[in-house]
Amino acid sequence: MVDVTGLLPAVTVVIPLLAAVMILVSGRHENIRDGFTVAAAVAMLVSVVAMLPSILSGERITISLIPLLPGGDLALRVDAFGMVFALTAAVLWLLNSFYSIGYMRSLKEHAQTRFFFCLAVAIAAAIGIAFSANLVTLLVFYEILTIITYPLVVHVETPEAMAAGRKYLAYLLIGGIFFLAAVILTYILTGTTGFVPGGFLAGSAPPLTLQILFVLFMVGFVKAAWMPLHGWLPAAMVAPTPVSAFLHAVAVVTAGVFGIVRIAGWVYGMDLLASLGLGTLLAVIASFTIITASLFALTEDNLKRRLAYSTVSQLSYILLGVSMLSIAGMTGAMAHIPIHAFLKITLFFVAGAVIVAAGRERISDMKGIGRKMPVTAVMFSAAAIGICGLPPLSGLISKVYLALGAVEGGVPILLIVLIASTVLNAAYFFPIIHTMLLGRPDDERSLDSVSEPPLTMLVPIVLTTVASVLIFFFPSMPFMDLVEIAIGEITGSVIP
Amino acid sequence: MRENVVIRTISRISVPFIQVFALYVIVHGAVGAGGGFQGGVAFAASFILMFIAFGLSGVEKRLGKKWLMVYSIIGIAIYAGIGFLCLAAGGNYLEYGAIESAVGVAHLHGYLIDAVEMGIGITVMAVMVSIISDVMDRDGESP
Amino acid sequence: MIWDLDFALLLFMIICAIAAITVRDLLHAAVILAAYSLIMTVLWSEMNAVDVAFTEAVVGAGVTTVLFIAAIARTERSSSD
Amino acid sequence: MIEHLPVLLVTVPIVAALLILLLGWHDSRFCYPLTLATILFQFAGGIALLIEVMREGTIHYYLGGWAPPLGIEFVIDTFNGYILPIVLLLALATAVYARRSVEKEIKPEKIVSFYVLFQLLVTGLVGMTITGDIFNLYVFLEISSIAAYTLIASSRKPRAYVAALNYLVLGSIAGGFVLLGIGNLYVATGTLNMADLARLLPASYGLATVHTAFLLLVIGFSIKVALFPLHLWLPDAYTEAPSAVTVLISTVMAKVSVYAMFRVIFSVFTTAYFVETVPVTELILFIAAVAIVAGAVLAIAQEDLKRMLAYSSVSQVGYIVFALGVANQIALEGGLLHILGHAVMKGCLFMVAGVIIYRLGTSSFSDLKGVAATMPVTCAAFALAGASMIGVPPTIGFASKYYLVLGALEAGHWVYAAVLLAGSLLAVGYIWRFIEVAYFSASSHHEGGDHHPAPGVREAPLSMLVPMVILSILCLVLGIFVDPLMKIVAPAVSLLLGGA
Amino acid sequence: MNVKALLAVLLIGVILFWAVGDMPAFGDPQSPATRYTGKLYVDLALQDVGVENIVTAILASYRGFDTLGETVVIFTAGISVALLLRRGGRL
Amino acid sequence: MEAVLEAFLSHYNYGMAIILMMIGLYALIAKQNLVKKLIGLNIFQTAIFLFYISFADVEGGIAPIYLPEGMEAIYVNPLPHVLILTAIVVGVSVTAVGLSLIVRIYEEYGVIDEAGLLKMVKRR
Repeated sequence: MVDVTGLLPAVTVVIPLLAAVMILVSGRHENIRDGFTVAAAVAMLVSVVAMLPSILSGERITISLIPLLPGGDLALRVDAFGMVFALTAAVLWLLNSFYSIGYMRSLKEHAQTRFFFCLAVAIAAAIGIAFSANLVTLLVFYEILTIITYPLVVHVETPEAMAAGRKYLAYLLIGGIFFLAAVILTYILTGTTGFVPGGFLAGSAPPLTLQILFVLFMVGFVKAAWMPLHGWLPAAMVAPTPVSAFLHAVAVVTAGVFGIVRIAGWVYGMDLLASLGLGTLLAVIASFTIITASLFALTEDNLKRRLAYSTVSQLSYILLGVSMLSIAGMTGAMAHIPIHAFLKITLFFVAGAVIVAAGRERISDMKGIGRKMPVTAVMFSAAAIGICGLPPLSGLISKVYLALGAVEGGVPILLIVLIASTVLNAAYFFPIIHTMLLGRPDDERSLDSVSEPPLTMLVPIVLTTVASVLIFFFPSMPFMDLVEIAIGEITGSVIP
Repeated sequence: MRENVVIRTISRISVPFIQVFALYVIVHGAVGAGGGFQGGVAFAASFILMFIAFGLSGVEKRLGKKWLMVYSIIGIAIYAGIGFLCLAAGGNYLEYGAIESAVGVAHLHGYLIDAVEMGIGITVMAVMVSIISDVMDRDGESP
Repeated sequence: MIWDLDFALLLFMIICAIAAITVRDLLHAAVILAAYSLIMTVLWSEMNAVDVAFTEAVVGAGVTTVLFIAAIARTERSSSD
Repeated sequence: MIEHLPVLLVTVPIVAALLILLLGWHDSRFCYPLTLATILFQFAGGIALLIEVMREGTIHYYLGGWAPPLGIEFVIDTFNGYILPIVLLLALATAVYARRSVEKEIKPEKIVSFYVLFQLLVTGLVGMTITGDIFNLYVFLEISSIAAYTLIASSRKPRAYVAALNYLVLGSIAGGFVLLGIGNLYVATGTLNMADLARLLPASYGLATVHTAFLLLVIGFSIKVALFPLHLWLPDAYTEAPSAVTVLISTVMAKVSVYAMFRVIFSVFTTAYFVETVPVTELILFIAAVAIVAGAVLAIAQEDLKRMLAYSSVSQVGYIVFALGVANQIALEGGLLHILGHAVMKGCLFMVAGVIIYRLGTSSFSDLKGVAATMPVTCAAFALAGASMIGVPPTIGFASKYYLVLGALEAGHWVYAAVLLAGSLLAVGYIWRFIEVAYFSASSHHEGGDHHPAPGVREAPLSMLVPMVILSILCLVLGIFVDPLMKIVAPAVSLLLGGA
Repeated sequence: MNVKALLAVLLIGVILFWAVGDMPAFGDPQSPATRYTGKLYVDLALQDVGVENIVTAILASYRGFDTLGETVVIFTAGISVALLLRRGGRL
Repeated sequence: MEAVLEAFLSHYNYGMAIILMMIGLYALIAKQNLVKKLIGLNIFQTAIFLFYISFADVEGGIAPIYLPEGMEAIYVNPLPHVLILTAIVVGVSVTAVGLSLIVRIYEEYGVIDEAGLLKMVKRR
């Protein structure tokens, strides 16, 4: 593992921030403003990809910006695991940008400048989270992400949205407070907060303290939406669909699970987690969440809310992977981050497309909509199949690893959870597919005005689906390679 | 105020005496009880007497509120100015010794203190008269 | 220092103070306050603080009383407590 | 002339105040530039003094050339060297901001005296900061208090008179207590010079006189800083005062009072006294915690922006006093940082409130729906400063809270650290009231495109906008570049804890 | 309200009485204040300042800055009252 | 008995000053009438001044004004006198400002007691 100093990580974070400023300045001219969004997305993607080769060759790019607080400078370090998240976010943001522009313009939404400004800042924060070199930096970007997504959640400004926004803030800020407490406690215990592969907490405090600290961290990463602290996520569904896509795939929940994996691998280390018995705790939380959230999803008629519960359930796969405390489990967990993101964003894109093209949100209203929007509906079906873990989509990969991990980690009971959840996934997705493709509308004419969404929306949908397929066929390019390097890092076995 | 000849006459006679006494008090500060503040207030008392005897508006016309403000400014300016003189003479602020050695006159100290007391007296006199006339004044200068 | 004189004066001052805050007529209160100040003046000059006594005589019994009376004249004389 | 800078910082403004009165009498247009120039001079001087102190160490200036304990001395060490630029920066920002707000809120014929008193208030506060003599501190305290009473009453509202009188009554009690405390100290030691007091006091730490002096001084200054149960004057005074005055007293005056409290507690009594001889830290912590929570809860309950911010001040003062209760290096660093941070952000927030009153004539939440559409810059400034108030990284508010919690945990005060964190959540409660109303209020909802401004309401005038925006950006910049700042704060705290 | 105020005042009174217990006796020439600065002023004032009234010497010279402050206080009060009460005019 | 008298004699005027302070403070806090409050403030302040002057006194001392040369004497401590001179000025300044405020309040509301004021403020 070689540390290289480089400016690129900082540049990557700064690009969207600059774009945000430009968006504000050029707010009056729609095209220029949206041009900045796209330009920044492209530039950021290029910048991230530019770092890819050196990461893949086993280097880590670091840059220490300024000394900030005791316990951590504002420092960025790009390692393989951070790259997984950053690459996912960068790719999906580019697609999401096109999609958002199409969506917002089609619906003639108000306050678009604010919307795109917040999105740009939020993606900067997400990249910052991915590249954080220590807990303080992670905390800084994490809190920025919380605050800046609030205007997105309440974008429609209805009383319902305001209530959802309050709920969102309450959950995430309380979580942030716990996170802050955890960071300070870590600093007091060890005098540092910099991430170390394999963890640095071992032996710094009595087990009970470390267990409490872990709980603090868990509550801190409430963005991971584990049950019973998931309430904000379905509530936040009142937001415009690109925001939901952003929340569920690009940045927010991903940031939560990313943080937990970071803590597990780089602060605690798997051995310490095992000796503290925290794996069990995680496993219980994760299993409970997976099953319960799937059951909740079954009962939802609103498509977006059903997807939201699906997210809650899927995120806990990652926690489940971590809880196995085995190499395969960890691999599955890490791999599931991009895989789930690509699949879930497709689903949300479709949900949004249905809203734009047909103005429908309830599943029961979508009967036969696939006839008028064939591409969209097919893509939806594909992604749903992927989530269930069926080939030829990427969902299978992580599931296989997770199953392996369960066996390897000696907790076969988790296999049952996996299987049960797969069944439940199918149970709540197939009815939707069925309704869309095969259902007969109650009133034939009501579908007359429905057609495929504009190209700016349709193309991202297709692209994300294709990406999921590609990941299945070429898993090592580049996600699995990155994950492998990351696993090598935290387990100490160097796999170049 | 009622027009009362006796009060008017007595005040007309006594006001100058009060004022002389007030000046004495100010200057006397260096050697005995008294000083700028007490003298200033005593001086103001003479005007209060005039307020009572002649009514506010009459006295104010003669005095002019503007001049009261100017006096109060002059008073502080004397004090602060002496402080700055000390700076100019190379000493610290209000270090009278510096002026003494700069000018070369011994025993200037006492005079400077008198001047300072005078400054205090002027300010206190002006401000007191101004405050009391403001508080007594029911209708204000020009509504 | 004559302690019994001091003591008597202090006692009288306390009476004045209580009177000043209990009298219903504010004008009376102001005048009692002036008396209080005058006794204070005597006390201080007896304690060898001539400058302060002088000042208190001029300010406490003089200016303050005039201010109070002027203000009471512009507002109202009676007090509810 | 640099060696005379300390005294010039106080005397030049006094002369300037006279000049403002004299020239203003001639033509009231002179007042504003003169005030601005004077405060600018003071600000430059404050910075120069800070640099000098950081380079050369503590500066002593003997007034009249008399060495203490006979004479009065000015002492500038790292602590007040750090406070002084803060005070003057905020004073400067307020002075720039004041012009338009004063034109609207003060009767034209009162403008001259307004600026004179404004200048005197700033001067008194600078004097309080700079002096090394405890009685001199009292004199300057009274100068600034009297000026503040009148300035609060100088808005045209009848309620302002009542607020000012309430403040006068409580302020006089505070002044009386401080005077009594000074008297007790003098009885015990026979000196008024702070350094001398610190030298002589340990011999009489057993005396009830000293304990009483401590108690009286702390209570007196607590009234002045509006520590929780003694805050009753604050909400009315802050709400009813003219906008510029609110900004000034809520930032500069509150901070100087806190400074005076710290100065007396640490430099006169030393840590040894209040940590070991009379262990009151637990009590202080408790009061601070109550202040944090109660202030924030009361703030949430308000229906008026300015009033809400006033109660928020009560809460935020708790944070600073909290540092006092913890009394270790890190917590005090956080406390001093919060003095700066709170001054900057509260200044900005009150400026926003002032601007809104300037344009809309009200600051009641029910009248502010969708104000962000018409005053985007103003509301953005509020959002940024509000984020700092909540403690969102990387703002200055976050940094100070981080240090405070770190200090509290290091001292083992787990529960109080939790209260501190909960306090910042409550801050969300009140900051968000305005954010929701201004940005996401239903009445501002228009289909398609951006909002349409209500007729007659425009963005604030430039002279009000610029200081406001600068302060809000400072919230962020100071938070990011907190490390260089610590190079000034850390020696100041060492000085305080060193006891000399 | 009255009872509360009375209690508060009594509390302060008790504290002050407590303090008095440790104070030097009334008129004690050996009290720290008299022994230290009091004596210094009495000894030095005439030769330092050259005025007979020690109070004036301290007032105008040793602690002259306090007196400047005092003058500013009264000036502030004057302006304040003018601002509050005067109608018309230029103040 | 002797000791009690001794203790009483040596501290009684501090005690009296404190009683005066308490009276003033009580009026300042509890009195409804605003003018009464200010009267209380005055009593409170003068009591503090008395306190200062008390501890300045020296047994057998004379006023701090130098006797003609050659004559020895004990002078009382002059410093508290100076401080109190300043404090008296502060006191009268605060009183003046307070009274002006009361006058203004009376002009606006027509009442000068707190209860009435509270009612008026609420009504507007």
